[in-house]
Amino acid sequence: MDRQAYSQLEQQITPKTPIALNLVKAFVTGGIICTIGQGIMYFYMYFFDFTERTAGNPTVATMIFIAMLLTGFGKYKRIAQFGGAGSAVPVTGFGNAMISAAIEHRTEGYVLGVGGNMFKLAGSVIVFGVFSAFVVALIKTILVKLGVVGW
Amino acid sequence: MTASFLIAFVVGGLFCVIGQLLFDVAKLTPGHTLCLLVVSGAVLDGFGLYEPLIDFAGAGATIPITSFGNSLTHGALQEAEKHGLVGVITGMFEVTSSGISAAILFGFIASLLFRSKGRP
Amino acid sequence: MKRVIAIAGTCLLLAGCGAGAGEIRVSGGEPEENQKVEEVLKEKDGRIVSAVAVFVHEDLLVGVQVKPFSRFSKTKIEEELTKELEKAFPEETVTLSTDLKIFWETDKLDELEEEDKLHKKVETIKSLSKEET
Amino acid sequence: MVARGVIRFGNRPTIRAAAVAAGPTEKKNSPFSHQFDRLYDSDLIGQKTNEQAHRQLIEDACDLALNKAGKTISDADYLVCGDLVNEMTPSNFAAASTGLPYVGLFSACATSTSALAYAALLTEVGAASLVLAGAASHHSAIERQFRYPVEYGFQKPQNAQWTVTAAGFAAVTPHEPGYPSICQATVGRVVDYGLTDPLNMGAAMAPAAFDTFRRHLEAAGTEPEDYDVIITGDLGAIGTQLFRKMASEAGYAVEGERWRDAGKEFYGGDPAFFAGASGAGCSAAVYFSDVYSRMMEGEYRRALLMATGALLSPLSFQQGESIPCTCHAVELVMGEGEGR
Repeated sequence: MDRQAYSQLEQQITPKTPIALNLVKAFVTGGIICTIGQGIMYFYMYFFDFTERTAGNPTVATMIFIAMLLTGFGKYKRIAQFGGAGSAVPVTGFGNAMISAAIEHRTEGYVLGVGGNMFKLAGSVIVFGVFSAFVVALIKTILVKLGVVGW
Repeated sequence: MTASFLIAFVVGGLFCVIGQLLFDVAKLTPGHTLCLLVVSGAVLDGFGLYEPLIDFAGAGATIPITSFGNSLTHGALQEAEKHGLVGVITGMFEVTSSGISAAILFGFIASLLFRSKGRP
Repeated sequence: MKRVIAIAGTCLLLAGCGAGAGEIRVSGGEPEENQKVEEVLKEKDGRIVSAVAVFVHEDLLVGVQVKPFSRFSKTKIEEELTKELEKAFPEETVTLSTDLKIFWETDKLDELEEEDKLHKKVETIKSLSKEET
Repeated sequence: MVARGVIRFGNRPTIRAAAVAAGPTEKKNSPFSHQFDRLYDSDLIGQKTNEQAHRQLIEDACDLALNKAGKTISDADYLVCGDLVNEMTPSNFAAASTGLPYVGLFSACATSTSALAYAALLTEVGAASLVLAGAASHHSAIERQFRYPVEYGFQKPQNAQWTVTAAGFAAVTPHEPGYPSICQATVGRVVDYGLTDPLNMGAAMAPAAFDTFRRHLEAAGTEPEDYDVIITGDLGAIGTQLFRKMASEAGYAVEGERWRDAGKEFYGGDPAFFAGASGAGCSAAVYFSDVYSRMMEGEYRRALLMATGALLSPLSFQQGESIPCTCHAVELVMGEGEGR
């Protein structure tokens, strides 16, 4: 059997990704995580002096704290296996990427292991976030200076 | 009030659906997908679209990773508004995201407390 | 997971009790002043679900709740309403916000009797409404 | 010379004893667990790191195999084994603590048979009276090296495979009647059909398995029906289907219970483990427990062990390279009358 015939056969036999089902699962999982976030946001607004605008920060921190517990007790990977992007896209997924790497590399010591590898997975998100923010802000500022758009 | 929860659910869910499409249809790795979403969050804020979305959806827009790109751009733009082009650069260094600090802090704490478990 | 749901549920309950139900309520001013505020707010009736306005000395504090789909243009609505109220009450300092927190706090102002506590609360609300992310 | 890459052992080296040590997940989920010689309740096996646990697994399996053969470490002449961790350090450390002359073999998940073939060769030429040969893998140690941190959440597809925590070792001696002996081995070629998905290893490895299978049978002049069992290493549910399809299209009769796959059977088809098990310890654990005991009981008179290995590294697949694969075959016979 040559390569081409084999690759056709392989595509036939390898189970298809259940895309529709995965989308529904991602929607529900992500939706639930964001709803919990909304609840935490209201909690901070109701009991502390946070407005809708400022409650986002403590909410995100709390969500990551919850992600830490779930990751540490081995539950987050189960949620991820079910939810796919539903657990990866919310900030808890970002937390999970950093926390799991930190836990994993503890055996190499705190400086080289935890410190050095914490950003192994999540680092690229920070790099591209900061760089794209810089480019976008630069372009917009130049356009404003040229009078093409307003702030 | 109930409406806010419902909107957060739907909007947050839709962000994840986009992510899942990038996983399954575009066959991107989680790393590539998240980077793409962060970049699009930054770009959306450049067009001034992300803040209204946060006003609308609350946690549905602040919890997805896109809001990270948004808050970075937003910080840079605020500085730029005050100080012009130099502000873009100084703004970049001034912006902090609670998400990053929280993840670093809790990541370190987790490394003190937990071990990984090789179970399904 | 259960803990999270419990917290979320509690918040839902508490929050559900806190908000005034769907009406425009103005207090603390002369009857005709109150009437005027109500009129201004009612002009935007299509978008406003409920509102609380309180006159405290030189301050007019207004908390507004807009319809879900009008939240996209929250900032615009805030600007428009503030402008109109400032026109109607040139001698008052108008603090208007569509933020839920401000709405709750303004709602609670009515119950406060003591003068210095009231003053403190007003200052808190004013500073909160100015805070950015 | 029989054929390129095919070794025929006229002296028939024997597997005098074989032993398997396995971790807690295997204890709980593997239908073979009652045949394993030692099971641990913790992934760490009382060690500080997963890598130390990995090394402990190797040492314990070696000890068990020697015990079962009624020998001690001083009777052994060589240690031939390998694993998947960086530069095979667990094997290296285990070799250091045994103090035996040691050859580290990297054939990825095909190490169980390549070690067996190498041990048979040393025995055949009279260089050894006892060789410890085997392979091991430790889920947490390998998962983090080849994929993501163990606790990182990402959706694995149905064609993914689960790396086992297990070590299987055999004590290979010159011919002794009453034990399974090695009559032929085929050293695998590296076959690369250009597949790139590291989460679909079974599909990548199937062509290598078929290549070795055909070469082995052609050199031996046998048909599949001549074997009581033809057991591949860790092709998993998808790879097994592909391998059988390839074999049947080439005209081999693919039917009956004689066609087995260690990876597919390892967790009893539990969907929590996706397409089945993988890892160097997977084939070693099944060969040196289930297959070995069935041969000792006389159920299998002639067995073809074909462990498959995907020879990739995290670096190579991130650079977009395809997955080169291999498969080494070892043929075992029980009793004198069988074979040639």
